[in-house]
Amino acid sequence: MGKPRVAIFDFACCEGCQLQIANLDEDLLNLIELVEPVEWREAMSEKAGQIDVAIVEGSITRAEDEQRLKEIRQRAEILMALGSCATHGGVNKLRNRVPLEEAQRIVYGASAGMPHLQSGQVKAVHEVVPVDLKIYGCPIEITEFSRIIRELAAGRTPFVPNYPVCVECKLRENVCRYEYNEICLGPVTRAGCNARCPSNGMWCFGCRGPVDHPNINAAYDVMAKYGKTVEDLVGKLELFCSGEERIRG
Amino acid sequence: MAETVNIQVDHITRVEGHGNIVLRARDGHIEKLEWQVPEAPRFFEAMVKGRSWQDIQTVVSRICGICSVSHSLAALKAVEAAFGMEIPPQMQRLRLLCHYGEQLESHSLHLGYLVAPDLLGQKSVLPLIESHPDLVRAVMKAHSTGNRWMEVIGGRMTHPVRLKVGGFTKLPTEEELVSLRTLLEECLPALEVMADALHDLADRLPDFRRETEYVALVRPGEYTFYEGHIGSTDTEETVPPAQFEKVANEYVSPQSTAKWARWHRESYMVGALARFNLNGEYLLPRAAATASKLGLEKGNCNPYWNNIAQMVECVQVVEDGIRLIDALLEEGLDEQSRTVPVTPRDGEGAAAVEAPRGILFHRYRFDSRGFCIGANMCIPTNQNHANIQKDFEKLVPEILDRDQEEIRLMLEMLVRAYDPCISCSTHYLDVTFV
Amino acid sequence: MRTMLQSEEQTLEDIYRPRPATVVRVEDMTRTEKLFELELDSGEPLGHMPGQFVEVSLAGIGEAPISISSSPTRGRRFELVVRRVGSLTRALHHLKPGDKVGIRGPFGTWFPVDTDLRGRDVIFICGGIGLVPVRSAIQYVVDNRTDYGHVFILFGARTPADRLFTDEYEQWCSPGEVTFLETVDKRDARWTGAEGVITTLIPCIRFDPARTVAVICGPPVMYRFVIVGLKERGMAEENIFVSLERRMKCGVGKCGHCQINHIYVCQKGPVFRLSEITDLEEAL
Amino acid sequence: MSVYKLNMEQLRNWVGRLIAERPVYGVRQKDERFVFGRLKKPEELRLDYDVTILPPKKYILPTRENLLAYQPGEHYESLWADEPFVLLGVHPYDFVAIRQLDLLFEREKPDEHYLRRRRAATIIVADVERASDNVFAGCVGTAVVKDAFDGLLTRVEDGYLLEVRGEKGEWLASLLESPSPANAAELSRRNDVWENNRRRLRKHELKVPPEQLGDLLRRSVDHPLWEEKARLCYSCGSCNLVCPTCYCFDVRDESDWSLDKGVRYRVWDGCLLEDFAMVAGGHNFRPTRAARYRHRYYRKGLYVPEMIGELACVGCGRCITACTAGIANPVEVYNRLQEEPHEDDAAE
Ligand SMILES: Cc1cc2nc3c(=O)[nH]c(=O)nc-3n(C[C@H](O)[C@H](O)[C@H](O)COP(=O)(O)OP(=O)(O)OC[C@H]3O[C@@H](n4cnc5c(N)ncnc54)[C@H](O)[C@@H]3O)c2cc1C
Ligand code: SF4
Ligand code: SF4
Ligand code: SF4
Repeated sequence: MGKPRVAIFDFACCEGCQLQIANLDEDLLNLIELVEPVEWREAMSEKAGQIDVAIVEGSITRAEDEQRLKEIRQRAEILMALGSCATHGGVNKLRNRVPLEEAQRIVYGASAGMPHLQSGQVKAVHEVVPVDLKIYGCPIEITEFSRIIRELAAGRTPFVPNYPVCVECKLRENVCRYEYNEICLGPVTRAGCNARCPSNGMWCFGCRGPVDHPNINAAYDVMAKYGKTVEDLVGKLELFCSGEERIRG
Repeated sequence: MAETVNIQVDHITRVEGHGNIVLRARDGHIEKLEWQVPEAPRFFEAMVKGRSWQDIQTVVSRICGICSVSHSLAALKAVEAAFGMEIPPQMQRLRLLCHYGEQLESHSLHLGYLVAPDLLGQKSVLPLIESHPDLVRAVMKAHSTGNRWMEVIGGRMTHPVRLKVGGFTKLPTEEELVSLRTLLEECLPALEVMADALHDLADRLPDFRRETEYVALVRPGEYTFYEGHIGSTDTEETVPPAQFEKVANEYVSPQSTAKWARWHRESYMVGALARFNLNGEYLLPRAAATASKLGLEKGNCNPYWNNIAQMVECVQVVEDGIRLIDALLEEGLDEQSRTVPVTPRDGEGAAAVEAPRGILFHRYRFDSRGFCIGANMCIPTNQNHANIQKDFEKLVPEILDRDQEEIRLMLEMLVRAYDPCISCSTHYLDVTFV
Repeated sequence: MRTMLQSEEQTLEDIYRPRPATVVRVEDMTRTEKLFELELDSGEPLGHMPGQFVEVSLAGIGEAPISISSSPTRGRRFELVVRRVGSLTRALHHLKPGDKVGIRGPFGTWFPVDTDLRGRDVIFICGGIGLVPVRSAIQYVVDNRTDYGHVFILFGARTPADRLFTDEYEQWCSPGEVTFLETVDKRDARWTGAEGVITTLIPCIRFDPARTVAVICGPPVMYRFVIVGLKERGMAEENIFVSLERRMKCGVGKCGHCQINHIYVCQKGPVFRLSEITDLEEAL
Repeated sequence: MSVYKLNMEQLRNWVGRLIAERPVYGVRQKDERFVFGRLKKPEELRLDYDVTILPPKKYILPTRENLLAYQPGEHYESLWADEPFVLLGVHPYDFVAIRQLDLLFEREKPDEHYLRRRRAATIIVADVERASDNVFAGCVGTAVVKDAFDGLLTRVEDGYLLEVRGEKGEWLASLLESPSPANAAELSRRNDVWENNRRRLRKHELKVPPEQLGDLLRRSVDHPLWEEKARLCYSCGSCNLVCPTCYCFDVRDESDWSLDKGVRYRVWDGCLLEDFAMVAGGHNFRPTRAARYRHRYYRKGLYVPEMIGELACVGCGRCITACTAGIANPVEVYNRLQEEPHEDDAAE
């Protein structure tokens, strides 16, 4: 069996997640021992046909992008959603809170009506085509990404935690942000980042999206204990997960 | 001479974001020549509306993965301006240090992974691993140094977490600064390898000139990235960041989702070459030596040479980074000044920083509780789009007699020279500020 | 109290280190199950009792608890039957004769073939893959046939295609005094046997509850119903043995995953006497 | 047994000599709280700490511990850590917890990975100087320990008393410069510290006598409290992870880029986490938050005591602080079970 042929595709996003792949630097050499990159617009000029693994970054915002994504799905054996924008819409979905015309008016003013500025509701990748594997984070963590690639290459189901960030945060012995009277989304957010933000003195803002069954009602009820309002909490939850049903109390 | 030239590059590769090149010419007559930006619009200005001041940086950092530190810094400075805050000088210097890491990371990525393949006649960096292993290793060294640098100061390679309104959420330890300093020292030889390679390949950069206006931050006596006023090669007058709209007159072009900008002329250029043309005399010794070795002089108006200016800046930021670290270690990090308290208030603030690709502006307005009621961001690549188009219009007639493939490559290389960051350029100046 | 801590010189074996073993034979059983015959590289017999399990390891993939499906009476080699459900089991399904695996164990308790079962009538009730560990006890009984009374084997599979060990039934029954009944949850075109859940077989057999011991193994949902069925026929909890499955990691009573209330299944199980666990609300 | 008196300077010098001899893990400040960490110089040591975020068990059962290295061909090699080290400033309740782990890792199938680290440890207990917000060690008999340690430090006015025991203790004493034995008055002051700590380390008052807890729990399986509390439970496992007596772990493999070389390691796990009892195919043997929540209180109060004869909560109060939902206080739970007997139970 030859090396799996891998292609990377981007949709609406900051391209920070594919940048993380470039950030592997020396490990890129190890990576290409395991897989064969065949298409990657940001780094190479080649185009490929049939592929084993399609890595898709970004949210889907326009009809033409849905079409492009469906074509990618057809060409790919395995489709991997890379990063928050792809796995659950990420910050892009904040846009869905405002009616499109208003968003266009805010950003493009009087020129908003121009046809190429049209954009539909923001969607995560799985809302358009079936997704085989999600790699969470904004941006993804390269250590996690490279581990998952190795696990896939070794033929095993990648380990993706379904426990909250608090687990990793505790293991790193951080002072809990709630002790500073801050709202931290760690208790409802999927781990895997090694509690990067709390370890850097910042609350968790939920970029990896919720665990399978977040106890969101607890989060709402607990706010009073910290002198916070539900509005404060919702403001935080919305940043990366405004499209998630599971975060609504 | 090709009778008809028909070039349609959909989604030019090896640039960040989506851009198209269209050229149709018949019998030496250009029918259509366009630099198009079809990137999906993302509406960040709408996204930050209604968000708390605490979350602005987190959101706008996501405008661009490659210049997330620049966006973060522009946002923090603008929010702090709106709330009338003073940031302690040491924290300003730490921020600058983080900002330098991004310049190195972005420039080395661009030069090594995106431009080098053009100069060496390849489609990607992959074949270079075999053919030019030393160069590739040097690029990886420089690139990973930039990343590690941002991680040490900002807490992450992309989308920094420690930068916050009022200062930092956490400071690096002195040991971390010491080992960062070692990394930077070790990076200098790698930069030399890159500069030598660029020196040998410089004659493959097309010989093309077009006078234009160059715009960048200026500050007396400094090759500045983080502070200063807006300067131009067309005028002695400088404009404070708070009035950036005077400079970046943006308009929507039918050929792009991103916006275009003009100031004294119909277009201007921002980025490494602009910074060099305005501030070149303030380079530190090593960087200045690199510039003269590569033959870069003030007044250069070959946009392809933006790549050379980026190389010079890599040396500059590492050199100044070492100097900054020495100063910080000398005075000791002051945990007391890590952060100043924030009192949100009804107000408006704007700021400018030099992103790797050029000058970047942010403006926000807040209500009395510190919720954002209006925002505007003006991104370097937007400011360059019109200039790219104008370059196209001068360049194509000069080369129309060449082979179609060669024309295509030269146009692509021109676009790449600007290192356009299209994903962040899809924003629009909201002239009627909401 | 601190004996082991004090004995600085004495170093113990590593309970987490697998022993190398070699795959001797692989046999397809159903769409999702394969049988592996294995041999420890040391040449020693595994030294297990029917009902015990081993931790099977593949480096880089992980470990999984798998019941030993063959009886120790059948020689040095041992057999495992593996259902493909996840990472490790999928990787095992790729193995060919000559490939290596790591083995820890045998671990856990066993069906009391030499005590409670001996001299009594025995009912084996198995659902699906539950037949895998029980087959070891069936072989043991068959190989020591005179030590036991009448043997009943009740087996239920989801569909005819999911039946296991089909070519062995004849051998199991050949010594005589064996009642073998089968059912499937859902018949197919060719199936002429019984259709229905396994509990429907219990009323079909006649036994004396006072002289009989029952052994049950199957999916979590099966136990309650079968137990009710047996109790209705007058069986006492002391004479019913169940083999339970739980999430397991270490297999040696440390990692905590397999706990049923206070009991570590890998230590006090997987085989339990029903009367010992009926008041554990997490057991069944 | 010998007890020495150390003034502050002697203490500092002694710690300096320990650091020169072996890795020393002691208590340091981290932001507004305290943690155990490798000491580089004696000045970093903070014996006046209240409680550390994670218990010192992390040096004997590390948060992530490599167990085996594997090579191609199913070749496994045990990875041992037996370099001697010093654990300095362990509070009595944490020491009791370590002794419980000793029993649990020794019993039935002894865990040599644990035992080697444990043997390599020289443990210096320090009596509590500052009570943490939630400590209740006084209620569960862990405010003071009198044996099994290698060294015991107790603050007296102008310095510390150091008691040493056994071979490791002798080694500790051998590093003292001009050791002077404690006098009777100092010893009696140490008794006062102990008396005082037994009384004062009671920020919560457990009303159930520890020996009756088992029976109380046996009666409380269906108590409505479990549901009531678990409604707010995030299943975040924080209460498990900070607990000095919790020891559940997960085992995972991680290969390097070659894919066939790597390590098998264990990491701390928690029974409150949703997937803790989940098996392939999706069946979860402890599917509800309430069942998982209850399991922890049963482990502390009934299951582990059945195994080793001691209450498996040492009253450090860490879980109370760590639970952002504010529901993890064992004292409150046990008291409520006692004070509000479940109707069904009352009927019995
Ligand atoms: C005592 C005992 C005997 C067993 N006997 C057999 C047998 O003879 N044949 C057979 O096919 N299966 C048997 N199983 C079930 C088998 O262990 C699981 O199917 C297997 O662990 C799944 O692992 P996986 O890596 O393929 O799946 P994954 O889902 O990828 O497993 C991930 C991890 O979850 C845990 N896990 C998942 N499912 C189970 C489970 N059912 N039991 C314990 N841990 C689990 C394991 O620790 C595993 O490492 C037995 C289980 C137990 C407890
Ligand atoms: S800081 Fe956040 S992630 Fe960490 S323990 Fe507290 S709530 Fe959980
Ligand atoms: S249960 Fe809570 S108080 Fe008791 S030992 Fe564990 S963490 Fe400490
Ligand atoms: S710390 Fe609190 S919320 Fe988290 S699992 Fe424990 S009891 Fe539940």
